[in-house]
Amino acid sequence: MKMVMAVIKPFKLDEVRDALTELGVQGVTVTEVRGFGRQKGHTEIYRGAEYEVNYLPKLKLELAVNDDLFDRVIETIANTAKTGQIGDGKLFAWDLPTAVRIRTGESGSDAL
Amino acid sequence: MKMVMAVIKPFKLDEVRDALTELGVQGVTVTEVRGFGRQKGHTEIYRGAEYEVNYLPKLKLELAVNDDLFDRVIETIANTAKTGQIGDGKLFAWDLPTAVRIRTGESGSDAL
Amino acid sequence: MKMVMAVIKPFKLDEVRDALTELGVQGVTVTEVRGFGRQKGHTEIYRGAEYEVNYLPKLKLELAVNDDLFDRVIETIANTAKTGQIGDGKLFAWDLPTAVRIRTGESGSDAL
Amino acid sequence: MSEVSRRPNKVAKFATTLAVAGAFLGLAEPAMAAEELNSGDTAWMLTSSLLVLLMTVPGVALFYGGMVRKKNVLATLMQSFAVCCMATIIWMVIGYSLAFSGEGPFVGDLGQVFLMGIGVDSMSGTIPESVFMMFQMTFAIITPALITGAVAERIKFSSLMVFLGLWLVVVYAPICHWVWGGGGFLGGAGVLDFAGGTVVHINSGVAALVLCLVLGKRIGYGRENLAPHNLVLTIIGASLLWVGWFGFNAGSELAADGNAGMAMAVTQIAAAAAALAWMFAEWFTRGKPSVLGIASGAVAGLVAITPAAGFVLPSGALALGLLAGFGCFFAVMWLKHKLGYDDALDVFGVHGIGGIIGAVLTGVFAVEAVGGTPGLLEGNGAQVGLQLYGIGVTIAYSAIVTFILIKLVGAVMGLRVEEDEEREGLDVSLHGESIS
Amino acid sequence: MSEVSRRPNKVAKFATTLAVAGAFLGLAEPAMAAEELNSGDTAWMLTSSLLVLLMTVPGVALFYGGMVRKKNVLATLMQSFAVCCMATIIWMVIGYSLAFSGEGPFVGDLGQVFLMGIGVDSMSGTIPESVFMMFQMTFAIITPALITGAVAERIKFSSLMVFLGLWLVVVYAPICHWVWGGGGFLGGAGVLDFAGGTVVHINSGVAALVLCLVLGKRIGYGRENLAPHNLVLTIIGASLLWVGWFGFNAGSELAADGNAGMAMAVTQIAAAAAALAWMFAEWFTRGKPSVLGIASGAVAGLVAITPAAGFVLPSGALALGLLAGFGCFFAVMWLKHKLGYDDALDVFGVHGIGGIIGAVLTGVFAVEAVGGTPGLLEGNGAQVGLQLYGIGVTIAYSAIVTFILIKLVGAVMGLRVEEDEEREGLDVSLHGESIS
Amino acid sequence: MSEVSRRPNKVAKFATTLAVAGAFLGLAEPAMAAEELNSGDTAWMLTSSLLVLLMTVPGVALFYGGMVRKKNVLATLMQSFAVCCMATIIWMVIGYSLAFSGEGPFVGDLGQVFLMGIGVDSMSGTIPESVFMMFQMTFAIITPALITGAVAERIKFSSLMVFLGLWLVVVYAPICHWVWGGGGFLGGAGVLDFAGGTVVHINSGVAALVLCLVLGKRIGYGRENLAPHNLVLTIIGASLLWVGWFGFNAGSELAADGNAGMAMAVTQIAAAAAALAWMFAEWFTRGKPSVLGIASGAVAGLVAITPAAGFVLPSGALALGLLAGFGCFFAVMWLKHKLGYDDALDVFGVHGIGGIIGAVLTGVFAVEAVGGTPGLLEGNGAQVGLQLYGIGVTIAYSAIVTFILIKLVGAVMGLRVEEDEEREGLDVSLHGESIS
Ligand SMILES: Nc1ncnc2c1ncn2[C@@H]1O[C@H](COP(=O)(O)OP(=O)(O)O)[C@@H](O)[C@H]1O
Ligand SMILES: Nc1ncnc2c1ncn2[C@@H]1O[C@H](COP(=O)(O)OP(=O)(O)O)[C@@H](O)[C@H]1O
Ligand SMILES: Nc1ncnc2c1ncn2[C@@H]1O[C@H](COP(=O)(O)OP(=O)(O)O)[C@@H](O)[C@H]1O
Repeated sequence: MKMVMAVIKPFKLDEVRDALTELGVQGVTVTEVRGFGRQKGHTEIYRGAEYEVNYLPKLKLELAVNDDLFDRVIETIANTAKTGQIGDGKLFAWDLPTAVRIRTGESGSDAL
Repeated sequence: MKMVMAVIKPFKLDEVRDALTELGVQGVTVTEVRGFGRQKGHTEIYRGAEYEVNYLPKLKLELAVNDDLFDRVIETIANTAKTGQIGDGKLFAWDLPTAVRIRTGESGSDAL
Repeated sequence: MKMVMAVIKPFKLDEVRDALTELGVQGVTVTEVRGFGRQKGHTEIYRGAEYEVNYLPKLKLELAVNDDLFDRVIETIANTAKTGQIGDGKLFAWDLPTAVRIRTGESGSDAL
Repeated sequence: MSEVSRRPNKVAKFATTLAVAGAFLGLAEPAMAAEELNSGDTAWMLTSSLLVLLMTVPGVALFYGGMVRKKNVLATLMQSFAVCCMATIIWMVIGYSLAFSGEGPFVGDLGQVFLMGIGVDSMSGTIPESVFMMFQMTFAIITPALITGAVAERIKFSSLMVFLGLWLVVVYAPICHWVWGGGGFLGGAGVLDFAGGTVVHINSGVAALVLCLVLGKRIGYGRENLAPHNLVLTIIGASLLWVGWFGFNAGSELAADGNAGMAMAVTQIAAAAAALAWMFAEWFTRGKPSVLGIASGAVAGLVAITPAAGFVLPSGALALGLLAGFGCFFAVMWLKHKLGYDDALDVFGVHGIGGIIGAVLTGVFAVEAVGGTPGLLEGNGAQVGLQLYGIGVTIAYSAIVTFILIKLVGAVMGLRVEEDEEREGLDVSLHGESIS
Repeated sequence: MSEVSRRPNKVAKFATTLAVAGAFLGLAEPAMAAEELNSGDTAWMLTSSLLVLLMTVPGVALFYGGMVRKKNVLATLMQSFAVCCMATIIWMVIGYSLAFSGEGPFVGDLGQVFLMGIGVDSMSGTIPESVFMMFQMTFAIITPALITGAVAERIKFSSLMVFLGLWLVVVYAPICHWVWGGGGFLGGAGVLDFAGGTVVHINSGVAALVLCLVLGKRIGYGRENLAPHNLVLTIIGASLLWVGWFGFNAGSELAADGNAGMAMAVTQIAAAAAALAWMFAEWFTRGKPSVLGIASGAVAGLVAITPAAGFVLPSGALALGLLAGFGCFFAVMWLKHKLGYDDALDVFGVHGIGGIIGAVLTGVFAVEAVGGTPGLLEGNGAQVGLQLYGIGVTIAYSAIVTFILIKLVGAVMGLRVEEDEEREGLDVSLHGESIS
Repeated sequence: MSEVSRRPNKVAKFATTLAVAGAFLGLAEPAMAAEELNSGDTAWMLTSSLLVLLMTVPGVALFYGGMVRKKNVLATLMQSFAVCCMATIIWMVIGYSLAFSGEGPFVGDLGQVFLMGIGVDSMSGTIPESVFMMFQMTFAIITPALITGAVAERIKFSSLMVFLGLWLVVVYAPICHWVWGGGGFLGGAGVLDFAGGTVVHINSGVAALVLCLVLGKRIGYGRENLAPHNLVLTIIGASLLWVGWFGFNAGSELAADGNAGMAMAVTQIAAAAAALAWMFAEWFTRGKPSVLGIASGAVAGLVAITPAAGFVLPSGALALGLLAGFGCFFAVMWLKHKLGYDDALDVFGVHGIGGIIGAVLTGVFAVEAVGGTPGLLEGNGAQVGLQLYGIGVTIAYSAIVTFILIKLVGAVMGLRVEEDEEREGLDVSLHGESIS
């Protein structure tokens, strides 16, 4: 199994999720994050001071996937989350030896 | 060392933490997340439109643990977070070669 | 590549980011988290009940870095985030075989 | 309809003023003095009516909404808002008539159902009857709204509405008649209640206690952290309660005169004194003065001065406020935990106990030169007895009838939401909405 | 300036009162009766003015602000706040004069630009003219502020301001004159509009519809979740609208008297009835009563009773409120989706439709004993025709001129923010701020 | 007690009115005219009192609370709320007496400590003295509450309370007496201050500046992002300040008459003008109009019109508002950074500078036909000199005594929280609470 972590633009969430569901991915965990990267933030004005707010709101998706699905998951996210503009985000993945479904105690790929 | 990531139902937090403390786990980092999975979300009504809010509020626990504690940690979380109902959440874990305590610079299992 | 995850005190964010930028790190993803650890929380008073609020607001930084930068990143974070007082936080890191930049499809260290 | 029993001294004074004015103008004394519209009094009563409305929406709604957990905030606001709507209609249909039409000792009659007979020229003293009706309506709105705090975070919306609707007719309207209605037996006996210490606060506080005892505790009570999610809302609510309360207390004079002015001043002083009392009590016993504490203290002071507002001087208000602040602090911080009920937002501790303290102390601090009736400190110990009589009757009736009603409603349609719904939060489970 | 056409019965009644009073005092009838300042009426009108101001800031601001997504909340508040400032200056400079100076049938004159000629002693009936001007100013503030809801989350701030400034002068001021100004042709024809059903609500509702049709839908409409981010704000806003509306409706009597009292009572009843109607309609058709629903219903009821407030009795208000609640529910839940426009915060559905329902039903439920004019139920079917005439003229003028103005502004400076700015949210992109 | 020095023209006019009325009624001129209660005036003053109270809780509380970081919001609300309670008691105990009892030039006497001697029949002009006392109390509440903004996010709650309590007695009460008290030397000299430009705003602004200079900057000032956490609260606060300010300014007429109406109108116009001035200034110099900017501008306009409200016409108010908006924008955006003090919420920049601008311009724009005193534009240049005299004396006294007091309090109990507490946020460290 692999743990996939994707940082995407917030408004792409629904699209990405739909695409993943079609692939057969059943679970995703999503976190609101602030992204710092090449994409510049905006300036906030505050009474005589300008603050460079140099982060941007992003969503982080974490999903554990089976090895057989892995390539297609990466591809799918990469395609659907893409707008072609700076700040589209990143995909990271690493090996995941252990997974457990708490409700049933199942482990390994049965747990996903 | 292992990095353990658990997604649980929010109201189970206190119980899980107490159980982990008893085991000797000293640190946990908790994030509010939205979970998409088998458990269905609810419907929100908004003036003539019904939105399927298909995520559920969950908590994500991240904890780095020593290898000797690892099995018991997995077991403990799996047991205390369990209600037996859909949506109880998941446990994931992977190898963690590096850990540092910022305050002291200690590294490895001393850092936990 | 390595995935680095750091839990730090919130007010250290700007300093840490500046230091990382100097090193050449171009991207970081930040999440607001609650930390449970050795540092004690505070007590909230609520009409006849005192609640021990035993978590503390922390920030979690996640950054994928190239192997050549890795040691310096760890060192830099450890140094800048340090106040020497309890609760300074932790650094964790593990191997990261896969990284993709969604905008361009570049992968590996080009994606960072 | 008559509020004569309520403030005899006022009418008397008014007559005197008129007589003097009449003499001054070289005219005969007018016969139907009370029937002439006074635009100043009317202006103040129009204002007072909306001040009391402001106390409920958004006052109570926010005061309570800030104290619950985030997942229940909309449901809590909804309760106040819906009660406001429902009580308006019930009061119009039958409540006003039961409370203020007719001269029976225990309850009014059906002579003014649907507000029949009230036209643009109907008068009530120096103000239009429509205004008097509206002013009283706002009292009938806030009283059930206050009760909702005790059962927050777990009661079914439908059951709550049905219960409160019945309660308004069967409990509130009669007690209102006893104290302020023509021929009402408590008012007639000389029990002093200027603006609703018994009718509104003891009544709602006792009903709240009965309700939360019947309903049981919230899931996680004593184990999970049930602390307020956003006291900013609570402070806004408490502030609007404070500001609106002048409609309550100074408005109950039904005129813009020196008694109204004094009622406003003593209300302000008692509220401030009680807030400081609670703040210092908490500071000394717990180490920190909390925002929730000072806000609760202010409300406790406002509750306690309510029955007394037209009868005491500033110095009496200061003492009364301090005592109410300490008393309610004690009730909420200690008594509740001893007795072990889960009155979620402390309706009984603040309104019940505060109302009782205020009603008793009205009998102590009343000053003849202000409201026409002397109190214990002016040698009239009997007034304290009268006050206790009023308190006792109100508690007994409110407790018993509330208990019967809630059991009835529970038997027919159940009272609590499902455990899952409670865990998920009432916002989503009952109303399909949530705040982000 | 004259509001005689507006409420002839009131002036008549006042004259009678004076005559009686005069006789009573053994005096000759005063010649310039209307010019004597009544401090009670003035007190109420001072209060009413600020109540209506409160409706806009923070009332409408919060009501709307809570309904948008989090990234647009400050921009939404900003719109109401800036409109409040701009309309104040425009009204002072030229609006008041166009609406209330002179006696032309279609528009006033420039006799009072910059409020020239209004001094501390100028009177308007029994109140100072400065107060009448101020009261009317608050109407001129809220009307454009209401419109902003339709175009929320996508319009350029600069274009919106320019458009609304022009609209106030070219659309609002004339319509205001038609109905309430001296010699205005709608008021003169006998169209009843007590407090602004046509002038304020139909007018702003229709303009809102035209605007959102021209502007187009929000990005993601129908696909992304555009649900309200924080209905707590919406409930605060709705509550302040409710409370402030008494300034609107009871204030439009321009006096603290029995008609004002009755206007207040019927306003309360209609609001509550409509709120309950919407709540139950939603409960039955969707399974859950929502907080947004009950709040929307209350506003719908307030809108609908606005033209009728000085003409109906409580029972009429109850019926009117129920009908308005159901009618607006239907418009928002069904009609909007059928027609497929994106009226972001349902300005047309609530103010437009609610205003039309109210204006028609005013002709139905009007009672001669209240406002001097009988309605359909008292046998005067012609009044309904008159009402339809007023509605039709208002809709036509408002729709056409709004369309021309918005096209003009769009041609000169564009209307919508860039797609990226809309995605990022207007708070940051237009105002450089955000809430955490 | 006497407010004669304050508004001589009003009393004169009132006497004339009475004379005319008397003549009209064929009566002799009444001897004790000022002592007859006017219910309309009383209604308005009851309303005004609670409007000014509303300005502090929740007005100032929210205005400030929204501007601090999330971890300090409750502490900021707590400051306003606790000041409200404390000032109430201090005013009752001694403040009112020092300000309004007796006829000394510099300070009142102890003749009315604990409000002794004020009964339900005591009069102050045409309103009950209880109402006048209450109205003035709300001024004594808001003035110290305003100061808290300068020291937000770092001062110890206990030290702040002790300081402000002393300040109220030693600084506020005397200055209040100078300007409005019987025999007060500034009022006697002819310095114009209708509603508190010097007494409230310059006074609090200067004290705020001294305080934040003594206290030092917040940790992270100039390095960390200290931007407002939730401007929604700030907009609610600004709106309530705006609405409540009519109690301040139109209430200071102490009657519901043409002067009150004009005061209300000019207040509205000046606030709007200043808000627009700030907005455009920011738009042009920074590229975006901010929500905080327009709200700050509105408050600046309200501050500046305060001393002038009873003396100018709408056109004067427009000019005054525009100048105040630009002036305060300049002070906050540029002057503060040049001088380098950390006035957290710009109390000096808005209230100090705005108050000074307003006080000077009162001397410029005053119109004899409005308030009885001509200004520079009507040829009375001396009035500007008088105004500068009043400003100078107020600044000097306020600055010096504030400095002594704060040093004293600092020496005895310290002023700032621990560095750790400041980092953690005052909500948790001082009050044991937090918002989620
Ligand atoms: N090395 C990294 N480690 C972790 N997160 C990163 C890294 N680089 C970028 N990110 C995340 O991805 C987001 C997008 O990156 P950015 O450099 O702005 O644009 P792009 O994805 O087009 O290269 C950032 O806001 C940040 O959250
Ligand atoms: N493959 C996955 N990767 C990451 N998180 C997952 C995955 N599957 C489920 N989750 C998380 O676990 C939560 C519970 O999963 P769900 O399928 O609803 O029920 P159950 O745990 O009973 O199988 C989800 O809400 C989601 O946050
Ligand atoms: N084993 C762990 N796994 C994950 N996070 C941890 C772990 N231990 C500590 N943390 C995080 O690091 C923060 C600081 O740890 P703490 O024990 O309080 O102080 P210190 O870093 O000085 O040892 C905690 O609040 C928690 O968020």
